Amino acid sequence: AVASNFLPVARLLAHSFEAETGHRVKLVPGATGRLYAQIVRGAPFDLFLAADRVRPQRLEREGRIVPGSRRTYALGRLVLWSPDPQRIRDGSGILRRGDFHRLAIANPRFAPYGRAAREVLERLGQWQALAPRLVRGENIAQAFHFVQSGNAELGFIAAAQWQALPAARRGSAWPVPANLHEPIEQQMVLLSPRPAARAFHAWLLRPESRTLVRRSGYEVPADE
Amino acid sequence: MSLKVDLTLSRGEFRLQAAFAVNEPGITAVFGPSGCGKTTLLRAIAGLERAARGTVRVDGEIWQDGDRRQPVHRRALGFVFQEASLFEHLSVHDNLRYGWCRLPAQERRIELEEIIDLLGLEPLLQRHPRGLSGGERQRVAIGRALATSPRLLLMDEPLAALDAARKAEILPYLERLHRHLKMPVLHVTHSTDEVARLADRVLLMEQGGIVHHGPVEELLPIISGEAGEPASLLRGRVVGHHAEDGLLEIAVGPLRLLVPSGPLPKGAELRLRIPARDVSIALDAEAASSILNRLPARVRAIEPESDATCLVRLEVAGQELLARITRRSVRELGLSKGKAAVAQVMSVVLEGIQEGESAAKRSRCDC
Amino acid sequence: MSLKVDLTLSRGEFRLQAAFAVNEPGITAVFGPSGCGKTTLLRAIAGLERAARGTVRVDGEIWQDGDRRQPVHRRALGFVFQEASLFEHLSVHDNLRYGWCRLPAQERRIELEEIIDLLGLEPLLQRHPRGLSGGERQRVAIGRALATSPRLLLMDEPLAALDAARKAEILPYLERLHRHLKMPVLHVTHSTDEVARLADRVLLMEQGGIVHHGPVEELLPIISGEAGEPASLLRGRVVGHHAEDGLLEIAVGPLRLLVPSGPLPKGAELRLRIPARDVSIALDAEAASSILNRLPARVRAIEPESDATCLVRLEVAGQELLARITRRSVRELGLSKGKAAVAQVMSVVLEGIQEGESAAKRSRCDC
Amino acid sequence: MSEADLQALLITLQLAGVTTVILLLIGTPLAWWLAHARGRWLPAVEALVSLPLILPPTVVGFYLLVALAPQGPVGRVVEALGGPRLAFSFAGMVIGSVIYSLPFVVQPLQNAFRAIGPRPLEVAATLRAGPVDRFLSVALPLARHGFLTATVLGFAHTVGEFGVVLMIGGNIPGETQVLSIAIYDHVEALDYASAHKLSAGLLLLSFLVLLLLQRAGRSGGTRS
Amino acid sequence: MSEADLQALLITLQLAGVTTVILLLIGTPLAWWLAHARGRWLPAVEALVSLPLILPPTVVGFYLLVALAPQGPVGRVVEALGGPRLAFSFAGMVIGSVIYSLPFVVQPLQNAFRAIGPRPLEVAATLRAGPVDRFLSVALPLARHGFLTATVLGFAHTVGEFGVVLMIGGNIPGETQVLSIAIYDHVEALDYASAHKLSAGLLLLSFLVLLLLQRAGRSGGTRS
Ligand SMILES: Nc1ncnc2c1ncn2[C@@H]1O[C@H](COP(=O)(O)OP(=O)(O)OP(=O)(O)O)[C@@H](O)[C@H]1O
Ligand SMILES: Nc1ncnc2c1ncn2[C@@H]1O[C@H](COP(=O)(O)OP(=O)(O)OP(=O)(O)O)[C@@H](O)[C@H]1O
Ligand SMILES: [Mg+2]
Ligand SMILES: [Mg+2]
Repeated sequence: AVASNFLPVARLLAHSFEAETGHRVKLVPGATGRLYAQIVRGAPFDLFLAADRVRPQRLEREGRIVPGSRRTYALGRLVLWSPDPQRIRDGSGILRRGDFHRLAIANPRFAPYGRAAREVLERLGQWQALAPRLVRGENIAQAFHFVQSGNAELGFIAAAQWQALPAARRGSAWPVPANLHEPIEQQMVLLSPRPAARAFHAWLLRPESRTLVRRSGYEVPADE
Repeated sequence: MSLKVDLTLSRGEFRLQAAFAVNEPGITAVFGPSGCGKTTLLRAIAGLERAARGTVRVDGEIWQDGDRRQPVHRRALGFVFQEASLFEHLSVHDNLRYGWCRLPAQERRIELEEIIDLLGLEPLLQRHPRGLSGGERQRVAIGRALATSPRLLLMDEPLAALDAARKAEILPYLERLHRHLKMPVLHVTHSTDEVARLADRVLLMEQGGIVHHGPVEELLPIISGEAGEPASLLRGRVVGHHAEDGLLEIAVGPLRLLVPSGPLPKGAELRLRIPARDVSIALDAEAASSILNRLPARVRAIEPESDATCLVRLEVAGQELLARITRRSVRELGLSKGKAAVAQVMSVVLEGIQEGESAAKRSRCDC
Repeated sequence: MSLKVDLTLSRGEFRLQAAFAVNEPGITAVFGPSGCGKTTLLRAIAGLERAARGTVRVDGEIWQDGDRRQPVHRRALGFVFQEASLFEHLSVHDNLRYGWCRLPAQERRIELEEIIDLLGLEPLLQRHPRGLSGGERQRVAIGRALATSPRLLLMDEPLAALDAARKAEILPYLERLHRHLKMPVLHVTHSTDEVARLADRVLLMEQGGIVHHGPVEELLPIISGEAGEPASLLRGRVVGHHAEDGLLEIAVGPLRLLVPSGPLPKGAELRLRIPARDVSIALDAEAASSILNRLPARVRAIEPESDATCLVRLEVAGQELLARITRRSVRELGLSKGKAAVAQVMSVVLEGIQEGESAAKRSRCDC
Repeated sequence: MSEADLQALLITLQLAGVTTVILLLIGTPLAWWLAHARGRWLPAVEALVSLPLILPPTVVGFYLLVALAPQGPVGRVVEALGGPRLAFSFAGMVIGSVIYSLPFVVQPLQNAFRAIGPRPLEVAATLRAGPVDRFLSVALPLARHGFLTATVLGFAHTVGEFGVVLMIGGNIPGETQVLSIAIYDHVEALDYASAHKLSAGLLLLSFLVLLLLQRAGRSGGTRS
Repeated sequence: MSEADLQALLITLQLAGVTTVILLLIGTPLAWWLAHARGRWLPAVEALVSLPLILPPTVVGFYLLVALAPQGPVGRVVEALGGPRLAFSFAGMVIGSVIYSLPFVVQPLQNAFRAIGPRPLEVAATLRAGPVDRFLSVALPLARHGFLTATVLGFAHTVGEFGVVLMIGGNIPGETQVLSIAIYDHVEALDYASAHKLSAGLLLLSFLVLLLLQRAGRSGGTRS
């Protein structure tokens, strides 16, 4: 089970893993909250790549994981993005001016990127002012759709999404400094002790994998 | 061959209360004004009115008694509804076969082909009901009900939409059929002609109740009087047949009547229906005229009927014969109670032939 | 007051081809065997058959001509369908009011109350159609059509489900109504009695075509002959009224007939319908009997009709009168072509009263 | 019940109400036409009407979002005509719901119209009722049960629908956040207590609304 | 089309087929009963049947998951009786789809049965047809249009439904991943090209299936 936002990277990793080891990896993408609810009720997943830290922590507390398998595999980065190349010129300045109609974010209540976006706005002192103009996607992917389709002029999306865009369509963007929000720690946990699952767990933490993750637009934890 | 009914049912202001028994096969005409409950009675007998309470017995088999109730499909009846109610999703042929197929082969007493022939349904077989004319629909509905070889046939104005020629074809067949199959028939109709031609008994209804029930001889004068056409019925016996003239000789007491008809077995009992308007009165028995039947009679009573006419009750061979004549004639002929006269009978309808299958012979005859 | 129809329509094997014109008000009976296209003709005139091609004109107004077609709701017609087809979602009263409400007030020529009274609908007004009996439904349907004060009334067997008493109430009203409103009526029926009582003209159909169209005098013998009841029509004129006996004196050529009837204006032209079975033949004009009308006649022809009976064509005052008598009587009386005789007429139906509104007076009279 | 939930409830009822009315207004003539039209391509049109059902709501929502965007085919036309922005607005949600619930309204109506048969309309025509009059005074009342079903299905489906509405509406509290989204949010945020409460409330309310509808439809008298 | 997509297609058709058949089997007697029953609480039952519609599918799915899970009330009983695992299995998805699509099948059937009226059944009874026979030989063919609508709505809704199925099925490729989820995943993973392709394919296929259904329903002859 893998958080939807990480799916493209997970695919690449799974491919190389399969090529190397001959194991087969089935990726089940989904919203972290839903996957959690399913795991609690016995879903047959071996490994869970969550989009946050909260759900893995809970699973650990509830004793549903292979002890000691909770690890941070990526750190998410936020980008404030507009497809319009002219719009974002002075970083966070546009947020203060507020000369736009709609700002898309992921739902701050449960989506990690949404929570981070909210922290950014709060630190900039704009949360109150901009709240009525926010449109919230169920997850970061929907926030991306809102902006990409042109319905919202700009939005906070994942750096990984922005990097995946063809250069011509990257428009203007402001990579949000990491100090403006708590780190978006994406953690994973092992749910079954099957050797193949262990192997993939370990594979994800290899330096080569971490490089790939970083190139895809994520940070990785300093060291392990 | 017997039907015993004792049913009650309330519905709004209308209340049906009907008890009667029929012990011979034959056709019972159900007669009465619109809304008197004829359809309701038939439905209740069939078991289609769940609110009906009471008993229904057919041939000793209990169809309904208190809380015991045979479901409708276990009652061996045929029902021709007032509106044809064909199955719109089936062709005419499949409509006819619907009940027929559901009958165990050994219970099939009427051939489908026979029904199709008689009702002239051949050209319609492949058609769909929605393309049929009113009369065509009704013929199919009759055929469909007959095809189940019912033990009791309930027919709600089945001939209303048919033309006279069709009727004339179907009526004798119905008669033959019910005699052959020995099944009782309840036949709702508004036509006194149909009653006279077809019925053995009449059930006269009014406001949900049965006001009269009896042999057609007794009731026809009442119902035809209500319909403005009083008539009398005389009992007679076949004496012989005059083949050269096609005339049947019938004895009514000591008197002889000649009635156009094919031969009938000697001694057969007959009923002669004679409309009052077809009886005239003369004083002189010997006048030469085309009226063959001139019967010595005596005036029993003279009842004024309208501004211009009277109904004269005559005694003929101990039986009563009605004549409708003008008041002027009464005066000119000097008719009065007790006076002797000659009843000139212009037409006779032979009814209720007791023996012989040839019910088709029963017909109106102008003498 | 005129109706001109020239329509064709094909449907499967059935083909309607009907051209006729009616130039006076009055009732045209549409008569013919089941499936001959009567319903289809009425529907085509109303504009309900989209496939019908041709012209329909009413009072000079063009309802249909080639591609020009008035939609149905623009045609001022009343249609009584063969099945009552009430609106199941409306009460009886709302059914009656449906068309009435949609009529501009100044076009309402019949009061709703009048219709309700005449058809005896008062007790049904608050009821819902699904609780009505067959006859009740039909009465409502007639009332609903009349309530639109139509310029042309199309009635498809409207009286089939009614009992004789109701019919006797409704028929005279229909007659009065159409005379009063001067609207042509097409009336489909299977009953020759209804034709005789009601119709001014007959449209005789067969297999989609019109085989005869003419005044009822001409066609009644044909259709009643087909129905097994030949009759003749004589033209006459009112001469006077004998109040004491309730008899109307009518001149047919030089002859006089006495017919039970209320008074009618002197000189009024009448048609007298005389069923062949109600005519007997005598040789002696002077016999005393209750038969008032004894007319000198001459035998024109004698046609064998059945094994027992002949139809004798008599000449009476230059007109033809049919008598049905037995072959034996023919022989006994020695009747032959050219022989003089006396026609004894037992009943006369007065038809087609040309003046005076009192069509209700038209009735069968036994003399 | 929080204030946000209450607002969501109001918006839900408003959305379902407006949508149902519009559905009936559009669906009735469409169903009438389908019930009476003849021709070889009629089944094709009928199939077409059912198509919105086939795609998952979020995907329908996604395509609608693209279409309604200011640069999208529909959005461009609407804005050129001086119309309002459709995305993230109540109007947009109504459009989405209408499209997505259309088959539930059209199909029962079509059957109801067909079941009436031609006779009552012919009778009405001979009684001087023009086409519109006939439709209103005869077809509508006789198709009562069909309308009841159409209303119930249309209303209920709009209340429960959330994929399309989420995409087009953007989940703006007090503006486009409907109850179904609110419940979903509670579940995603692992706030099961609120989710249960809100679900129970929604069910109860809907039950009452449906009950009233059934009663109303019945009081007209049953055709049986 | 990838192999996974093809598998998803097969599972989708299988699920929709099985669900539709079960829906018709359950819905027909239920609709028959509703069409003929009398009583004050009848509207309540009718309203109850429509209720599953009211909650968003994911929420219905959530509750079903809770119920069907091995520890859940239903799941426990079923497993105690030696039944199969319901959560995250095809059987579970069928149960979810059936519950969620029930109103779309029951309502049209109910109307169709009601429109027949009592007369044809009375006639059949006088022609010796018992209750079951009457139902099969008269009610069913006369309710043809209702069955067509029920089948179309039931089938289409099951194909397009994805919230319930996602929740109960768990989106396991080759097992419980249906096409609607696959499309959703493509969209979420911003893989628009695949989503478009798959949507188009699904629409075309469904269009053909619906067209065939309509044709079949029509060939029985129109009642008009
Ligand atoms: N649901 C009902 N509520 C009240 N009265 C009803 C209901 N159903 C029928 N009736 C009444 O019951 C009476 C009997 O109806 P029924 O159909 O048996 O008459 P009928 O004798 O067959 O008449 P017709 O010759 O006109 O067919 C009628 O007066 C009718 O109005
Ligand atoms: N759709 C159709 N396809 C083929 N023939 C049809 C269709 N509709 C009607 N007909 C035929 O057209 C003919 C005329 O029907 P119509 O209803 O006009 O007869 P009718 O004279 O009114 O008969 P009835 O007295 O029985 O009511 C009938 O033979 C009927 O079978
Ligand atoms: Mg009746
Ligand atoms: Mg007809």
